[in-house]
Amino acid sequence: MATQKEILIRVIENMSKKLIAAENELTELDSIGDADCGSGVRRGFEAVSGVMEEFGSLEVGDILKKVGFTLAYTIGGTSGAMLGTGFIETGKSIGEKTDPSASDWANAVQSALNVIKRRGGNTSVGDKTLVDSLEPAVFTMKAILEASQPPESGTGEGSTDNAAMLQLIEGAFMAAKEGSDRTIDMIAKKGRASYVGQRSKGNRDPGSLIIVIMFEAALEVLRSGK
Amino acid sequence: MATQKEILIRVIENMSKKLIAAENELTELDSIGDADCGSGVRRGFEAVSGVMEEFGSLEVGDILKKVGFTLAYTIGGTSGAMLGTGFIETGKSIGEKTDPSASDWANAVQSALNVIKRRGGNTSVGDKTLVDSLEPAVFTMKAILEASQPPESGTGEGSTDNAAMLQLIEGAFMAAKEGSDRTIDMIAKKGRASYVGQRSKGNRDPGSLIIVIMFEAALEVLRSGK
Amino acid sequence: MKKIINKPDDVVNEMLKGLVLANPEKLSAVYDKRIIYRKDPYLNKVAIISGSGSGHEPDQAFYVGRGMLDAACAGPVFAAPTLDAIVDAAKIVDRGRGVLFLVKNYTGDRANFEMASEMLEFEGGPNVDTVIINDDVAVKDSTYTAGRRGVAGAMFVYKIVGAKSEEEGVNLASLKKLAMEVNDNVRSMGFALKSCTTPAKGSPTFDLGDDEIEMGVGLHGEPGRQRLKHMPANQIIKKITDSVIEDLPFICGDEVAVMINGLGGTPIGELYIAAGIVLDMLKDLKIKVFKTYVNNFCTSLDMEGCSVSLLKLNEEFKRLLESPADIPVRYF
Amino acid sequence: MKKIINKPDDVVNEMLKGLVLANPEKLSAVYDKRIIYRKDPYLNKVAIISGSGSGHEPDQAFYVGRGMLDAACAGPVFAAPTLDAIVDAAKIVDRGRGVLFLVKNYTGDRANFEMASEMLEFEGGPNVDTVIINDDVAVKDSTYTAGRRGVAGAMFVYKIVGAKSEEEGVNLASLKKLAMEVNDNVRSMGFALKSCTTPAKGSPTFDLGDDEIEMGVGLHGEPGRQRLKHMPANQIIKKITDSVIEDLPFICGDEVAVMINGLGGTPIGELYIAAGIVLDMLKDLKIKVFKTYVNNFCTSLDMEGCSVSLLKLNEEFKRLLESPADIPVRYF
Ligand SMILES: Nc1ncnc2c1ncn2[C@@H]1O[C@H](COP(=O)(O)OP(=O)(O)O)[C@@H](O)[C@H]1O
Ligand SMILES: Nc1ncnc2c1ncn2[C@@H]1O[C@H](COP(=O)(O)OP(=O)(O)O)[C@@H](O)[C@H]1O
Ligand SMILES: [Mg+2]
Ligand SMILES: [Mg+2]
Ligand SMILES: [Mg+2]
Ligand SMILES: [Mg+2]
Repeated sequence: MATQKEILIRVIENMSKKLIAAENELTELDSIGDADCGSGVRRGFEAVSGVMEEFGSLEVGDILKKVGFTLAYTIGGTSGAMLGTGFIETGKSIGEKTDPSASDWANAVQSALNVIKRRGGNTSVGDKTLVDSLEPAVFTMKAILEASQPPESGTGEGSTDNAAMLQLIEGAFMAAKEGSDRTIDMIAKKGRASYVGQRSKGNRDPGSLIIVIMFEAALEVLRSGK
Repeated sequence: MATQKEILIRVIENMSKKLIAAENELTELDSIGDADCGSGVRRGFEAVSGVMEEFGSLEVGDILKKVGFTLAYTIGGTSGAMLGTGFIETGKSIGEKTDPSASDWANAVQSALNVIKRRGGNTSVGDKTLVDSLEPAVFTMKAILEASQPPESGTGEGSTDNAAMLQLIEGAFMAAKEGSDRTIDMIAKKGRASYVGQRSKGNRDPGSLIIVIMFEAALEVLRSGK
Repeated sequence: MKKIINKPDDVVNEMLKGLVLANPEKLSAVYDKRIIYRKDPYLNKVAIISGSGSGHEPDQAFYVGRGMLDAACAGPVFAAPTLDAIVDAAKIVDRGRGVLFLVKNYTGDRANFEMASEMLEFEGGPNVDTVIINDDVAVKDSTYTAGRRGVAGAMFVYKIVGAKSEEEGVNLASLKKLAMEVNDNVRSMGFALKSCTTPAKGSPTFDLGDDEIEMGVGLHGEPGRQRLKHMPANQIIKKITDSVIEDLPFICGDEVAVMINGLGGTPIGELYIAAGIVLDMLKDLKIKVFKTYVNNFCTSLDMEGCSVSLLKLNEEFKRLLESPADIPVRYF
Repeated sequence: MKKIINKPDDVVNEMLKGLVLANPEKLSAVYDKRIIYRKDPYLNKVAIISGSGSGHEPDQAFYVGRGMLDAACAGPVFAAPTLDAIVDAAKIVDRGRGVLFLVKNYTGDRANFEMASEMLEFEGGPNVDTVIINDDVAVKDSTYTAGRRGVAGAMFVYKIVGAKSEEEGVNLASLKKLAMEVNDNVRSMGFALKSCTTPAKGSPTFDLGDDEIEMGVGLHGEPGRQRLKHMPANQIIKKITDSVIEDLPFICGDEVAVMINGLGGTPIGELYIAAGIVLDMLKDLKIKVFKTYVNNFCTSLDMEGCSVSLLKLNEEFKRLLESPADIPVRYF
């Protein structure tokens, strides 16, 4: 069975491929912003692809941080800061763990969410940003974990099997997708799109779509089941 | 019978009306230049119309100079200098004469032509400018005078009858018109149109058309016969 | 799209290279991070850095020089500069007295400068602080939005703070206070006749009809708040100037500096028509004009239109505005 | 057509009014004749006047000030100034030592300045002389044509001659000689990506396809000599710079000043891309660059594109280029 590190690398690979392919769609959605979201994300994940060979010598947490810094160093703009922050915080939270549990992953993504919200100037759900897909994903992951197992307070370690992770990411993906869909009817209150007020309605937030694609990329890898 | 001064005033009136009406045509023809010929000429002859009331107290020569300075003060550009120069020189040549002869008129227009050519940097026939219609007009006037009467050297004064003037201006108009037509196939060698070389071919020179319209305006007044 | 460029991805780097080649004694660059910094030796001053997406030239790389900025972080076109560039720039220009970041209020710029500040704190220095500039009255300030944008009024902040640091050697805290004071006293608003076209997209960011104008447009081709029919200059300029005046508000007896800022594609002759209108309005209101600045100061690529900024003055601002700055953007 | 204007006929007057209002201590105007002149007292110098159609701003009204022009005669948009304006301007600025007219070589400008000179001679003064500037290599010089046009290179003539007159108080004949010497050593060529639109006509003066450029275009929207397919900046700029270099010719060992002049609608960022290309070429040719000037110096309304000018320097030119000029067009 593949190690978590191997799976993570495949997820990052798939994510990069899908996000690079989504360039035009993201740019188009960002045209009520400043139409640079797609090219930034492409630039960022091309750079990630360029540093993948270094992952061999790193563990899970450091791989995530490496991805985060690479994005923060190459994208620029809001998405560079937010995606960079997200991966860096996720990596920090995973820390030295080589085989994090499902609940470690959920906690890690939650701490990423927290820092993203602070970084964005207290972004909330409803502001029409990537938080609208990321926060429901985090809540869903938490809910799934609570429902499926008694709180294992204090232990935290322990290997996590593929099935649990699959269920977790499936839920996150669905929740992110629904959250992203809800951005369509929102009036932007944060980011550039907020300057146009009413006119931001009717357009999906590009950042929220990035989150959807990320969970989708993870899901595809987990489903491929290796 | 109308005095020469009265006729001149009617000619200037008619000329102003016709040239103001030709604004768009002149601008269009100047679009291988800088497309300002029509508006300049309109501005100039509107200003001339505005000073017509002062003509009452002036004699022929001074009326012409007044028209020249008014054009030079309001048109700007090449046409302002050339038309201004033309009227000023014609006026200077007529001088104090209150009833100039046909040959006085021909000499006056010839001296205007000479200064215009110098002012333009030695403009010649064939350069695709107003000289292409003015010079043939002058030559024709000279030829008509030579053919119709023995050279009255030294006398110069003497009243000129309407018929002689009509014949003179008819000839000048025809010659100017033919000269202007010839500019269509010319490659400009002077003025802004010269910068485009070959591309200036196929377009009548706007300045040459101004001269044609001026003689035509005079002819109409003389023909109306009052 | 026709521009004087080679590949769209190389636009910013080639521009910065031209800037350094044209000012070889005064400027240096770290090209791969798009950092431009002063080459002349300076000591014992708090360093000043501004950064944002490129495409606003002369803001901000062309303002690096004695009496203004010590470094600029130029992002990709219209995208905030990256984290590492900000961190490295701070390390390059610090002379031991700390670094002040002057940041126009856009989420991306704020977030990247904030990350850089945290990273520098974590690494143990240099000591940095940030002032967010938000002079654009077109965006209603509110805790529920990203807040007002920073636009051309930022130039007054750079100039005044740059002069203060260069000439009077104050510390980081005082400089920050001064920057905030300038920001508190400056208001701006702009409008567009034509959208800009980014090299990457190659077509206009927003579409304006042949008879439409966009009031309150942002610096990146973000559409503004209101689309109106095109009007004579007198009416447009009065509208935006009224919004600026009412906001602070500027009142009878105030003394101000006026900036008429072209957005990139509008000829300077038209900017002076706008200046005449604004100056007439201020005269009527008995607002005294100390100095009028008319040029392209903070642009949006080839966007057509302009903005009007007013800065309420005190004696210190006046002295610092007038002190010389040696910057690469100049005439003779 | 969308511009920041009111009525097309009022464009020049409103622009000049804005200019004077924005610089009330330094400039005066005779509005009905479109004359802008220095207000500061100056004595014992030969006065310098330039004039041409409007639409080339900052050339020339925005260059009136200490160390450059003493007056400018602004014609209607793209039409040479009128006779009476030139005559009156000469009378206003003369301080008894005569007036030098600096005229870019266009038939209309020459003819009107010539008429004015004759009129002033007839009226008994002031004493005037004229230097015709013709730096545009796009037009082949020949006794059979109107000759080369005067374009952005004229700015070098204004600057050097203005400094000389202001600072060294030479007489009219020496100043004329200096102006001719600068003219003899400067060469320029430009290209357009997009035609300008005059306020009067309201549509582009010439039509360029979406993939076409016009090489050697004139300052008034006169089409150039050659229409080419649009190319990357590297190729276009190399072509025009080669034409400029070959013409004088500029050779290895020469020292030059470089001017990259925007035509009005092109953002300054793109001009620096062009600057980088030119400076690289000069380095390869071992032509030494003393100073590089990058901005909109002599425009054609909202035309997009730029020109490249090179001036071969001597010690006197260098000293005079570097001496300060206090002109209304500026940043801070
Ligand atoms: N305050 C914020 N908090 C979280 N995410 C934000 C915030 N503002 C914007 N975003 C996200 O950033 C995305 C746009 O990224 P990008 O195009 O890089 O931004 P910009 O060009 O405005 O700097 C938006 O779609 C949104 O999801
Ligand atoms: N050198 C010249 N000599 C005589 N007439 C000339 C000369 N150059 C141009 N013209 C005339 O001037 C006319 C254009 O006038 P105008 O549009 O005012 O000129 P511009 O805009 O070039 O100053 C041309 O049609 C031509 O007849
Ligand atoms: Mg964006
Ligand atoms: Mg013309
Ligand atoms: Mg952006
Ligand atoms: Mg003209």
